[in-house]
Amino acid sequence: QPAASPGKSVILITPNPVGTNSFLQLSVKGAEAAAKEIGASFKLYESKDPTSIAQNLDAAVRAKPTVIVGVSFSFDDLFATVPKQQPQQQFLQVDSCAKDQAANLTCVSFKEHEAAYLAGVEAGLLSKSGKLGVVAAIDSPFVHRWIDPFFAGAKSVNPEAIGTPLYVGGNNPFSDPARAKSQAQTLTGQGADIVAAAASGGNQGVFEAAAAAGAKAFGVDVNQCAQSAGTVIDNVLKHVDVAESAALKDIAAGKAGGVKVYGLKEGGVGVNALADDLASSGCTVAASPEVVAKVKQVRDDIVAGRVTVADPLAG
Amino acid sequence: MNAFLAAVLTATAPVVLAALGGLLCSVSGVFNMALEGQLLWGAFTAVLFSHLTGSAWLGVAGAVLCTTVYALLLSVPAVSLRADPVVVAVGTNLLALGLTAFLMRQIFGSGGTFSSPELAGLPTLAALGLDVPVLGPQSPLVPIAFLLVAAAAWWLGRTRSGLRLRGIGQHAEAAEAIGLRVPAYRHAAVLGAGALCGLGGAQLALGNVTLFSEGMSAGRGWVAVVAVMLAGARPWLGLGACLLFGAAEALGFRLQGLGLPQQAADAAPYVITLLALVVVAAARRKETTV
Amino acid sequence: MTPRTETAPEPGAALESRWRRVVWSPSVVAVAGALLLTTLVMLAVGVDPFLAYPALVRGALMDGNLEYTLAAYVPTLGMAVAFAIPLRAGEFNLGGDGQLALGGIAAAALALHAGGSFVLPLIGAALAGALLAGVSAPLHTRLGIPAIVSTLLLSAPAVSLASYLARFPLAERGTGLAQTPLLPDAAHLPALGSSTYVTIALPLVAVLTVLWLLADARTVPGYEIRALGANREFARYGGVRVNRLAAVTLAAGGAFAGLVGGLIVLGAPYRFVDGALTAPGYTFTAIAAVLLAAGRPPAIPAAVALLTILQAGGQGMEREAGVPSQLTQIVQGLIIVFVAVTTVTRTLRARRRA
Amino acid sequence: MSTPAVELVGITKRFGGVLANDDVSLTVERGEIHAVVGENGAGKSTLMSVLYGLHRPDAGHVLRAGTRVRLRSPADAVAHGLGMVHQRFRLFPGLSVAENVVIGAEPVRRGALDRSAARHAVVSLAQRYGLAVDPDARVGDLPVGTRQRVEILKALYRRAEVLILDEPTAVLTPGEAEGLFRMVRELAGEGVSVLLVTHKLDEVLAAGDRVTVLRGGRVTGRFATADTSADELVRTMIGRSLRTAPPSLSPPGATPGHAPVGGPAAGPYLLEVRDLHVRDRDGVPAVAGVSFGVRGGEIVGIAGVAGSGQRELVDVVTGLRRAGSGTVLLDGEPAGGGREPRVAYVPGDRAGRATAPGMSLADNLLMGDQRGFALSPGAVRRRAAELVERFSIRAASVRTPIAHLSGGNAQKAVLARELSRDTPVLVVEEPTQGVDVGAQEQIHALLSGARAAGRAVLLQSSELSELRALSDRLLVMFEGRLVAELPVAEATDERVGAAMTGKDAARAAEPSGEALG
Ligand SMILES: Nc1ncnc2c1ncn2[C@@H]1O[C@H](COP(=O)(O)OP(=O)(O)OP(=O)(O)O)[C@@H](O)[C@H]1O
Ligand SMILES: Nc1ncnc2c1ncn2[C@@H]1O[C@H](COP(=O)(O)OP(=O)(O)OP(=O)(O)O)[C@@H](O)[C@H]1O
Ligand SMILES: [Mg+2]
Ligand SMILES: [Mg+2]
Repeated sequence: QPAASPGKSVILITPNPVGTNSFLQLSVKGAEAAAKEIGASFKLYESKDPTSIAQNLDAAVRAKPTVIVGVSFSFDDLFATVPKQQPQQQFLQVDSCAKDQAANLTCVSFKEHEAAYLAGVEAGLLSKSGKLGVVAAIDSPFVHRWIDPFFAGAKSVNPEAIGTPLYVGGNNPFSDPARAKSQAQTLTGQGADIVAAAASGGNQGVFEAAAAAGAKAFGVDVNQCAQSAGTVIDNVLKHVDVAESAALKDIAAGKAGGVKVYGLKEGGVGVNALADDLASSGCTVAASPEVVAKVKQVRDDIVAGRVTVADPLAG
Repeated sequence: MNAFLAAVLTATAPVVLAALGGLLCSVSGVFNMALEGQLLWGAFTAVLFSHLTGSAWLGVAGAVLCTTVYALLLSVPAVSLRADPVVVAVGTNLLALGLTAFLMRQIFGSGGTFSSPELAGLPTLAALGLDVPVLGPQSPLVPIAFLLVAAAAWWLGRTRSGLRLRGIGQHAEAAEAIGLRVPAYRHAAVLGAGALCGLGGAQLALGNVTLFSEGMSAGRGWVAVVAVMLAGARPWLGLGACLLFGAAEALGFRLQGLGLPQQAADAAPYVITLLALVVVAAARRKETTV
Repeated sequence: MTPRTETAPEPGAALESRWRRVVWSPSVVAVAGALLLTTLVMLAVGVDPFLAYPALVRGALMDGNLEYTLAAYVPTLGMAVAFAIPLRAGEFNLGGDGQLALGGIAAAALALHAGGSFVLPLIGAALAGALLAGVSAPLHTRLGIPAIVSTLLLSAPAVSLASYLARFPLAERGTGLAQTPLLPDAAHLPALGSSTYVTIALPLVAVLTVLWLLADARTVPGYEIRALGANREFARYGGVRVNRLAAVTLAAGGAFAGLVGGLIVLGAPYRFVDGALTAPGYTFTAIAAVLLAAGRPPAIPAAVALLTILQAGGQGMEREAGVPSQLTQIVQGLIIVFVAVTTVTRTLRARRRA
Repeated sequence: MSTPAVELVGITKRFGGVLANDDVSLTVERGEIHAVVGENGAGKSTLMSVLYGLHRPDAGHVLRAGTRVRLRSPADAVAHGLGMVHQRFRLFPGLSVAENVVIGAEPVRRGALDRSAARHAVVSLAQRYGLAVDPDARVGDLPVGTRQRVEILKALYRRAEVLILDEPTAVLTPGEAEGLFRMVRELAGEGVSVLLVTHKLDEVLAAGDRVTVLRGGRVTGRFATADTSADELVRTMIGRSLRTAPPSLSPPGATPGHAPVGGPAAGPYLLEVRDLHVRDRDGVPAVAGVSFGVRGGEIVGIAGVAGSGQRELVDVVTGLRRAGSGTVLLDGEPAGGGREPRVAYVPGDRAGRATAPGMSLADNLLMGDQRGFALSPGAVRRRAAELVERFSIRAASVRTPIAHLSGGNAQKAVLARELSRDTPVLVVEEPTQGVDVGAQEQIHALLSGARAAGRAVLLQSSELSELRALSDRLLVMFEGRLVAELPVAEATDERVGAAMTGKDAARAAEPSGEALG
């Protein structure tokens, strides 16, 4: 892309309103940051259903920005066709990649299941009851990337461990902290001493329930340890912002196309236990150096291919 | 069992408060579908005032006050200007959704969820020295919600203004003909419902949890509307409907743990409520035909 | 409410009074008032109205957006009729979401497993919606459970059922979303012209709506339905088979909603995506539109158009003028309240004149 | 002369194009029973509503005990000692009798309703004026006659000094009406002024002190009842005399001088009921083994105390209710299920069954005659306009909601609809309820015309005089059974009254239908 174009711009299209969705919040953050760095303006188009996604994409194509970013699987259908019809336009898909990838479509995707597995390892080591729970927003295939590997990780270190997932569901699954809390209470009431949260706006409810029951919790996407001091063991991190921002800068620099997969190896996903700032992160796992050591070892095994984490989506 | 009951009571309290408000409106002859938005507005203002003052109880007071004022948006158009209350409610629900999210960004500087260690939540009864089983872990607003149902039942049945309100709902023209000021009573009912929704929102955001999250009323106002439809003018029946619904929901969570799909758990409260209605109606019918 | 005398206006005053009537006509007042209100909100939060208004108009009607506005208009109009048909008979159908979702998943299932054109899936969708809404009729007549309650209570389980089917038996493998696979090409609704989103759904719903309007105003069943809604005992007395007719209207409303679900699923992106049918809130927008039309069915298409344009334009404002989506919701909410109030003064005035 | 209790001065009231009251003035003295009469739509109810603060007049004002008062709402009227019993009752169906009576002026004890005081007040008032009611009954479950007692108790409880009664006897049985007038006279003796709107001139002459006549919204006469006669009142009301009394006159177009013959030889049974049993909604037998027939060219009257099974019988004959057992034959063939198209039917319950108050007059006039599929709104309106013309119904337009018609004109519309249908059998309940004398005459003529045209007419009325004037035979029902069948010549008050109450003639004549006190 010739740098001569007068106004650079980035348009990010989300499949749902951003609202309480921390993943979408991160993707906004990443795009905004990258736009700033490359001197581009930034616009956010929030969609609410497949038709409005298409409408937003149409409008974005008409606006001829430097890059159009589409977040999630919801763009699989559209990005299979639109980039081919608009060869002059650069597209970036985050978190998935359309079939038959066009040359002007760049993809970044994540192996969040690897990070979830590491969190599971921590949980398996730290749980006394061997009963683990997850409170997730809805039962969608994608969400299983946080649930199944989490339990698998726990079982890898504690074969007796039992995992129970509960789904918030209801009228507003992504923002119902009261319901998420109630479900976390159900889990702690049944003896779970560690509950992982994957309920977006409901996460804080999960932490509150865990704190009240003297149990521990895991956060998701970003460091949520400070939100409930002493309760959150660690977080399943997914550095959407970093990966997205890198990809945007690459495209702006003319390096477009291809799929960038971010796993543990690439540092695109992880847990706070692996981070340098663990001590100041507020995460309770910092108090268990042996757990941190084990997590590091498992991470190395995964990176080296000695351990493979099953991807629930591949099944 | 205690834990189950406690869970049902906690989950039900905000719905009960909203339903009680809706019931007063329905008794007075105004169909109030604005409960969802008012509950959300109550939750937001409760967190706002608790955050500003550092006192949960001032948060509750702020929510009651602000939501009563918010209810003017329904009462003035629907009662004084005779607009269709359902359309107005659709508008105010949308407004509440947008306004809370917007103000949240303006005031707290963040979107999505606002929580903070400094945010004062309501104390539990146990913390206040009242460690009764089941009620212990609840905020004081939970028993208050259930006491308010009793108070409303007494008030409607046994007081002058309660009788008048019932009369107005049954036949407004007849009420006018004996000199009752129908609009005044209806305003009072709608604003009272606003106050109750404020209380319900406060319980939701400072009692059930201690945070505000966009759209966190999450359909509780609609459940309250269903309860009002089922209860007619009988507060106890409304309470029963809310509890049945809450119990079915809590049961659904537990069954999910045993492998029941999320969708079935979601549907359970509605299906069970409908089945209960059918059974009661069929029994009543059999009784009369025998 | 003091009724005023309507005397014949003097010839000289006639022109002036007509001019005044146009200026003060409720629709003009409603639009002007709503604009004023919206502008105030914009100025209060620092959005430039000169940027926002053109964006609103473009977002709804120009720059290729018309296609999407129509794509939202069709289901909203369909859902409005789905609510309005039983309403004419005095029955409230609040279960639109359930009927919509069930119709959508039925269409998807038929398209995937029965093959053939879009005709069978559409019929199946309408039947599914009709069946679900029809259940409320015996619940009312035999058990005395009002339709307003039973339709609402049946809606959530139906949405859950559709969601379950899309998540498990009919799910597409290897994707993160709960959705069915792409439906076969033969089942796709033919597009009108070059647009993907304007399909034969538009003329289909338009024709069905006109047929309903004609049936309502100029047929015996239409008359009987109105009589039933006005006074059930009166209709029974006049030989109307009230229970059956009430059931027919509920089922017809449900069929409309189911059909809309089918039309959405058989249009782009040609699959049932969990939550996609209910997320735009067609059902409640439609209810608001019907109630705004205040018992005059011919006004329904216009009321639906008003609300749809407002929503589509709102999205345009978000995109172009950078107005946050929460602000759009605020403006829409205020306008709906405002329009509700101004419509009533119109009906009151009309009543006074009568 | 003392200051009048109430003076209406120059009242004018318009509804759109209709001038309902035109410069009406009226004075009521203390302790006076003042009757107001006039044709349907003459503006009587409107005038009373103005006095009670329900309508604000466009011109004119009201003096109460000599001072000018502003009556902006019923609250003001109540505060000035006015009470009103409306033509269309204004009661709360879901509340008890006691609650209905005291609401708005409730006795209170320690912050709560004093329910026993309320009940006591109702019982003592009821005893004092002989208005037996059960204070705990739900008003919605009560028969109309009792509901009206509740309305009157309401006004008495508020110590109304001026009592407005708008057509109080239209829905009462003769016995109930008698009790009402006893009470009204007693009240007048205590100094209460009573404004009585009625179409029954015998009531006016018997109970009233003075009478004001309205016609087309204007006062056309003021009389002391002692100095006037029914004929003079009628002339002032409708501008002509009635032809004869009893008013069983020839219908327009029928052979003049046709006498009610009927008789068994008149023709075959067009309506036949055999051993009919019906249970009411609570499973209690309402009709028990009723058999009778009505021939073409015959009017058969049904008499009976309200609640003796007439309603259920009519419901079965018209097909609105299923029989428990027994058969209904129409023209020799069994009636089909559902509403029977061969039976035209004028129901007694005008707002509940006979009309849809919110629908237009044209739509109301169509019901029962809708056939086929297509329906042209223009044709519907033309047909309605024709009926309006033919039956001289007063309405602003056929598009007007029927609720805006005066009570009597709505009744005429129902009759117009049913009489114009071409059916072998005609069932009529309370045909002249709330109808002015001129229209009564016209309606009686129309019913006679139906007989002359060879139709079988089943007539239910609580006016014995009406039954006698029109019927060829009289059936008397008591507790769901037919207890007497009398040729009209033998149907004396005593014989019918005795049969209606299930007693022999010697012990007859007690007012019936009392509930517990
Ligand atoms: N007086 C009454 N009060 C209440 N319900 C009644 C009464 N009379 C009849 N019903 C009931 O009302 C129902 C409707 O009767 P009707 O035959 O008029 O309706 P319909 O629509 O023709 O029904 P269908 O199509 O099943 O024949 C019947 O089930 C009947 O038992
Ligand atoms: N609310 C209203 N709106 C329009 N017109 C009305 C209204 N009320 C009464 N009218 C008209 O005013 C006129 C007088 O009606 P009113 O009810 O006073 O008559 P009335 O003398 O009581 O008749 P009836 O003996 O039949 O009861 C009628 O033409 C009636 O149609
Ligand atoms: Mg009258
Ligand atoms: Mg039938």
